[in-house]
Amino acid sequence: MADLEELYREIILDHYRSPRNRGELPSPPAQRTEGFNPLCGDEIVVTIELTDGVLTDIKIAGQGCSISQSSASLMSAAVKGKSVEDVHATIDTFKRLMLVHESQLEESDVEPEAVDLKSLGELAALQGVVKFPVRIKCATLGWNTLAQALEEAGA
Amino acid sequence: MADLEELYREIILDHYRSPRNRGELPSPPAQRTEGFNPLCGDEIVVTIELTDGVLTDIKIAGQGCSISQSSASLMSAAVKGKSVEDVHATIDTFKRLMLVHESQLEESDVEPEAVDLKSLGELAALQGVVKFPVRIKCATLGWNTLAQALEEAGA
Amino acid sequence: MIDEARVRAQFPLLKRELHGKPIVYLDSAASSLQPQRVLDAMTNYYEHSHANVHRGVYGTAEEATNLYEGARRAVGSLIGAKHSPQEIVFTKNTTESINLFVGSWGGANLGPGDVVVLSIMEHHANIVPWLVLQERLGFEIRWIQIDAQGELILEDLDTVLAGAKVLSITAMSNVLGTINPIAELAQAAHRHGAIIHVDGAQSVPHLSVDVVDLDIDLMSFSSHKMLGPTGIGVLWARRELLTSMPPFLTGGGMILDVRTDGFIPADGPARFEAGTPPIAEAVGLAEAARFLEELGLEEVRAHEEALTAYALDRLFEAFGDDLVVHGPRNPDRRGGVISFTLGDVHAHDIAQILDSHAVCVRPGHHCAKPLMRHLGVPATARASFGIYNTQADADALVEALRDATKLFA
Amino acid sequence: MIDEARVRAQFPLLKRELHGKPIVYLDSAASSLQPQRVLDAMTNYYEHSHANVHRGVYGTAEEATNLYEGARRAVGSLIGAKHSPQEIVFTKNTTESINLFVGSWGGANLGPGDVVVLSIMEHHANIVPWLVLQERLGFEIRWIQIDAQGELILEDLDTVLAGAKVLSITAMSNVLGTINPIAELAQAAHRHGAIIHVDGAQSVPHLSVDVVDLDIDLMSFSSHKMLGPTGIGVLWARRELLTSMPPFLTGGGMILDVRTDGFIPADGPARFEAGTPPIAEAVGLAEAARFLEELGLEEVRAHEEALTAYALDRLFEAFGDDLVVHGPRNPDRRGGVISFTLGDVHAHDIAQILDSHAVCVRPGHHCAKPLMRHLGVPATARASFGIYNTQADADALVEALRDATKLFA
Ligand SMILES: Cc1ncc(COP(=O)(O)O)c(C=O)c1O
Ligand SMILES: Cc1ncc(COP(=O)(O)O)c(C=O)c1O
Repeated sequence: MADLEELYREIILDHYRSPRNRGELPSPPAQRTEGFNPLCGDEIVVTIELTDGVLTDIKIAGQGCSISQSSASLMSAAVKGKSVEDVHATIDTFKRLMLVHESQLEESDVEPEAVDLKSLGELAALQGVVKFPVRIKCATLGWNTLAQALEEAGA
Repeated sequence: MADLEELYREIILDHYRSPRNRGELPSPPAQRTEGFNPLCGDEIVVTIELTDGVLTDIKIAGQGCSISQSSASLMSAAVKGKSVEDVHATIDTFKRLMLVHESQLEESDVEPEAVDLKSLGELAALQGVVKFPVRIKCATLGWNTLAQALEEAGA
Repeated sequence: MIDEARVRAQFPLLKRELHGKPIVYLDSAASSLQPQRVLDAMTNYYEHSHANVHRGVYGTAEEATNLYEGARRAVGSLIGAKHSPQEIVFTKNTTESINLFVGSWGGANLGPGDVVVLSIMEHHANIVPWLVLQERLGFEIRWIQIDAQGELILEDLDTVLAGAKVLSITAMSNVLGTINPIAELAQAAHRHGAIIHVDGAQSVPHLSVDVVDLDIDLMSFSSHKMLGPTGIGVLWARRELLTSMPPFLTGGGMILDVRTDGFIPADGPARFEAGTPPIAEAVGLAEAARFLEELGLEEVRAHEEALTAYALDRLFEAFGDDLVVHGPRNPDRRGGVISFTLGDVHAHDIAQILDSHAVCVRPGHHCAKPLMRHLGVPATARASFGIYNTQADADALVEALRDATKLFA
Repeated sequence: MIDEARVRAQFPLLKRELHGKPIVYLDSAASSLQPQRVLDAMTNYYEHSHANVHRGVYGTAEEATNLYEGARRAVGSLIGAKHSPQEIVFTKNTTESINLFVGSWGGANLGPGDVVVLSIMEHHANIVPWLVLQERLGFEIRWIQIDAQGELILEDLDTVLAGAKVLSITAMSNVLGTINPIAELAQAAHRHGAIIHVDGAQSVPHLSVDVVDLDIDLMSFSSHKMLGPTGIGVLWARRELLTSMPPFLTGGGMILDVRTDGFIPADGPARFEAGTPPIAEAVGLAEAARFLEELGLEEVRAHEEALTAYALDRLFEAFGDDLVVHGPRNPDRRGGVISFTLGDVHAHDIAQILDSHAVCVRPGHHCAKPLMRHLGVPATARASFGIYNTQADADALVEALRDATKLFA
């Protein structure tokens, strides 16, 4: 099935097999936040280190399916070293990418708008997920947890 | 409709319009028992006087449809002055008359058996009720209340 | 304008006969009939898309989930909800919706010294749960009374609401037909810092209801009274309020995590939907909501109001002072629920005789015993209209009632 | 012997395709499919006999009432109940049944110092309600553990049950498939003066269950897992026990009288059925119960046991040590519920890939998180059989799994 290959692109399987930034930072000082997907039991633990408005380090722990784990791994690579502002922007862009289908399932005040795929780099590999609405929650789990971590850290 | 005429026989309408033994006996000494039909809101109050194993007096109060009121009125006429034993027998016979259909609606350990209609006298007029299962609860309300009154009086 | 023939043709049950006569269904206040498309939607669901919702990854599970979650939108749209996916909770019926609200919100917010305000015209569903909780928590219940026309007495509303935490009241009486001024009541409740829960069981199927315009906080209603299937009801609650309410029934589907020593509840409507929900029923209810929206509740109301006016005129014409109709005489103050007593004929006998004419009305206390006590009647006969009823049905009612008065003359 | 072709022909959903392939439905533990006659019974009810039950005098109301009350007999007959009309309570689902039992009986009978016994393999529905009540009343919960085969450890049962007031336990695990020795457990519970409540959600559709033979006190189960519609569940309880239980949800239909200051509850199942019940659903469930009785649960079990044995053999043959199946290896100790993990492939991914082959399995924690923690796995994939499954379905499962292992090799 073509769709299935769209979902399980090589890069996703690669991040699943060899997750980047795996582990937990000592907390404190790091901000540690847990995320759940009650639908499938996936758990993500995000620990982040913020220095002078920059996300200087991030680690990902937890367990789950290839989509949730690779998405979190891709995310960690994408945001590490970025300014908090840029991290927020990346989160927004990614969530817009996922929104197309999520908006079918859940009310949302944000209008889905075209996403600049190029700006996403490797993250664009996750766009196959939107054809599988049930998996969107897997793909966004790490991202929502990161957003929550930033909020809890007051950033 | 033939069935409807079976239900509303002249004798039933007569007992409804002119109920016998209407009212309440002073209680105590009389045994006073209330019965409800939650389905239609009918209420029957039976007061009985027992002397030496004989039901020396009975009065019926309450409100309800023609079937519940006339059945109670017919009952009062049928049992007044009878020995407690005979009253129980009459109750049993009447309930057997009603059983034919009630057994379709509710589990019952008693097998419906042929009822000697002659022995019932005027009460036999109520047999049209069995064609209207919903109304059986109306017809038996007074009887169940009397049975309960006897039980509460220890008779 | 409602096209009567077109509407009636869609309700299969209207084709049946009772005792050899075409049925005259006048019991929609108890339960409405269902149009074919509602039945078809459910059958189609079972034949093509049935699966348990949530957690499923395969095609039919996704379809079932989308249909189930989508039903929140269809139902929310009908009542003007702003955030249906977060505000529409599916229950078993109005009664469970009210139990949920009373048990969850009431259990967490009420105690000695608090005041709950109800009206004397409430259905048992909006009385007994409060009595049970009162027994446990010991708050005060105040009752808004009614006047001789069966309308709420609102002169002393500010006294009644003083210190109240909640006003829980029906939008339309299932006995009197009275339409209560919900927007005004909501304003008054809020002025006193109380929230307002509306029993919409009788209003949602017959009036145009907009929860935002009315500015209410919660509303309960039943599918089976609004052309939908049995087995499903709705609790709508403002998003913020729902978020603050603790779980009620518990089990699978309403948790984030469970350990042997505790659990974390889920957010949103899921928190209140323990176990496998009524999925096919949600599909059917959504179709019923769409059907009603297409007809237009304004049209529905206009049709039913005109029919009620006609029926009241014909009834009084025929029976004069022998007839007592409880509730407002003025058709624009009431819905199509006509509770009456006729001379000495008991409601139960009326219903029985009407049945022999295939006219279906309901006798009894209509689950409103405090109101019946207030009215001083043990039972009434109740004829109630739905969108599929016509003047011919009202005529049939009058004719059948003539027979009843003859028999009991 | 089950005639596979004949049985399958009766389930319309089996005719559909997913992604261009005929559906292979292996998720009956989550929800079963419905035979045509169950759907027809409901449609027929809506088209001919729909009315609210009780209190109605007219023809269709009487028909609806008889169908609804009659459904108690059909369901009771399937499980060997002695007094169905007084013992079968209709709820929304198993979860509500258990909430009802825990809230009503537990609320009235448990307090500090009391002991409730559960097993570690329980579904959340038989855990969370106890945790909620424990929070309020402060009793002790003890957990029967399981061994490496996924079977209950019963050596120290007498110690676990010492001083217990109730044992509440599943008859068949929805994750492990394990069939628990209910008769033996009932005997032990009674020896210690405890009552026993059985979660029959997984056993009633697949095993011959006789509540009198088993000598249990209560049992909860769901229609949608036993070929019936969604929106209805059952609580069976011994007549004397049910009579002693206080009301749970309250409102219309469950009262004898209501005043503004109190109410008198009704007797029997009605006491626990507040509001308009799931009427059409009871009609459908009754038809499903009759269908199962006609097939014969012994035959159903034989078919499913043979199929489970075949599937396990084929699976291990194909995947050897890469495959971990949780629960007993011996097919006669388990039902047709096969929860597994396969190499490194996450359950969610397995289910996704299987879906592309039209093979429907469910990934996740299956609402049994305490058990998942005990097993040390976050999620499993679960294939589960119903009466309509065949060896060809098991073969399709194996083939699709091969594809998954290839992708993730
Ligand atoms: C063992 C067991 N108990 C309880 C339940 C809950 O059933 P329902 O969701 O129908 O309430 C299930 C089904 O998921 C189950 O498998
Ligand atoms: C005003 C009102 N409230 C509540 C209910 C209860 O609805 P249900 O029986 O569907 O729970 C009814 C219906 O009888 C009603 O008319």
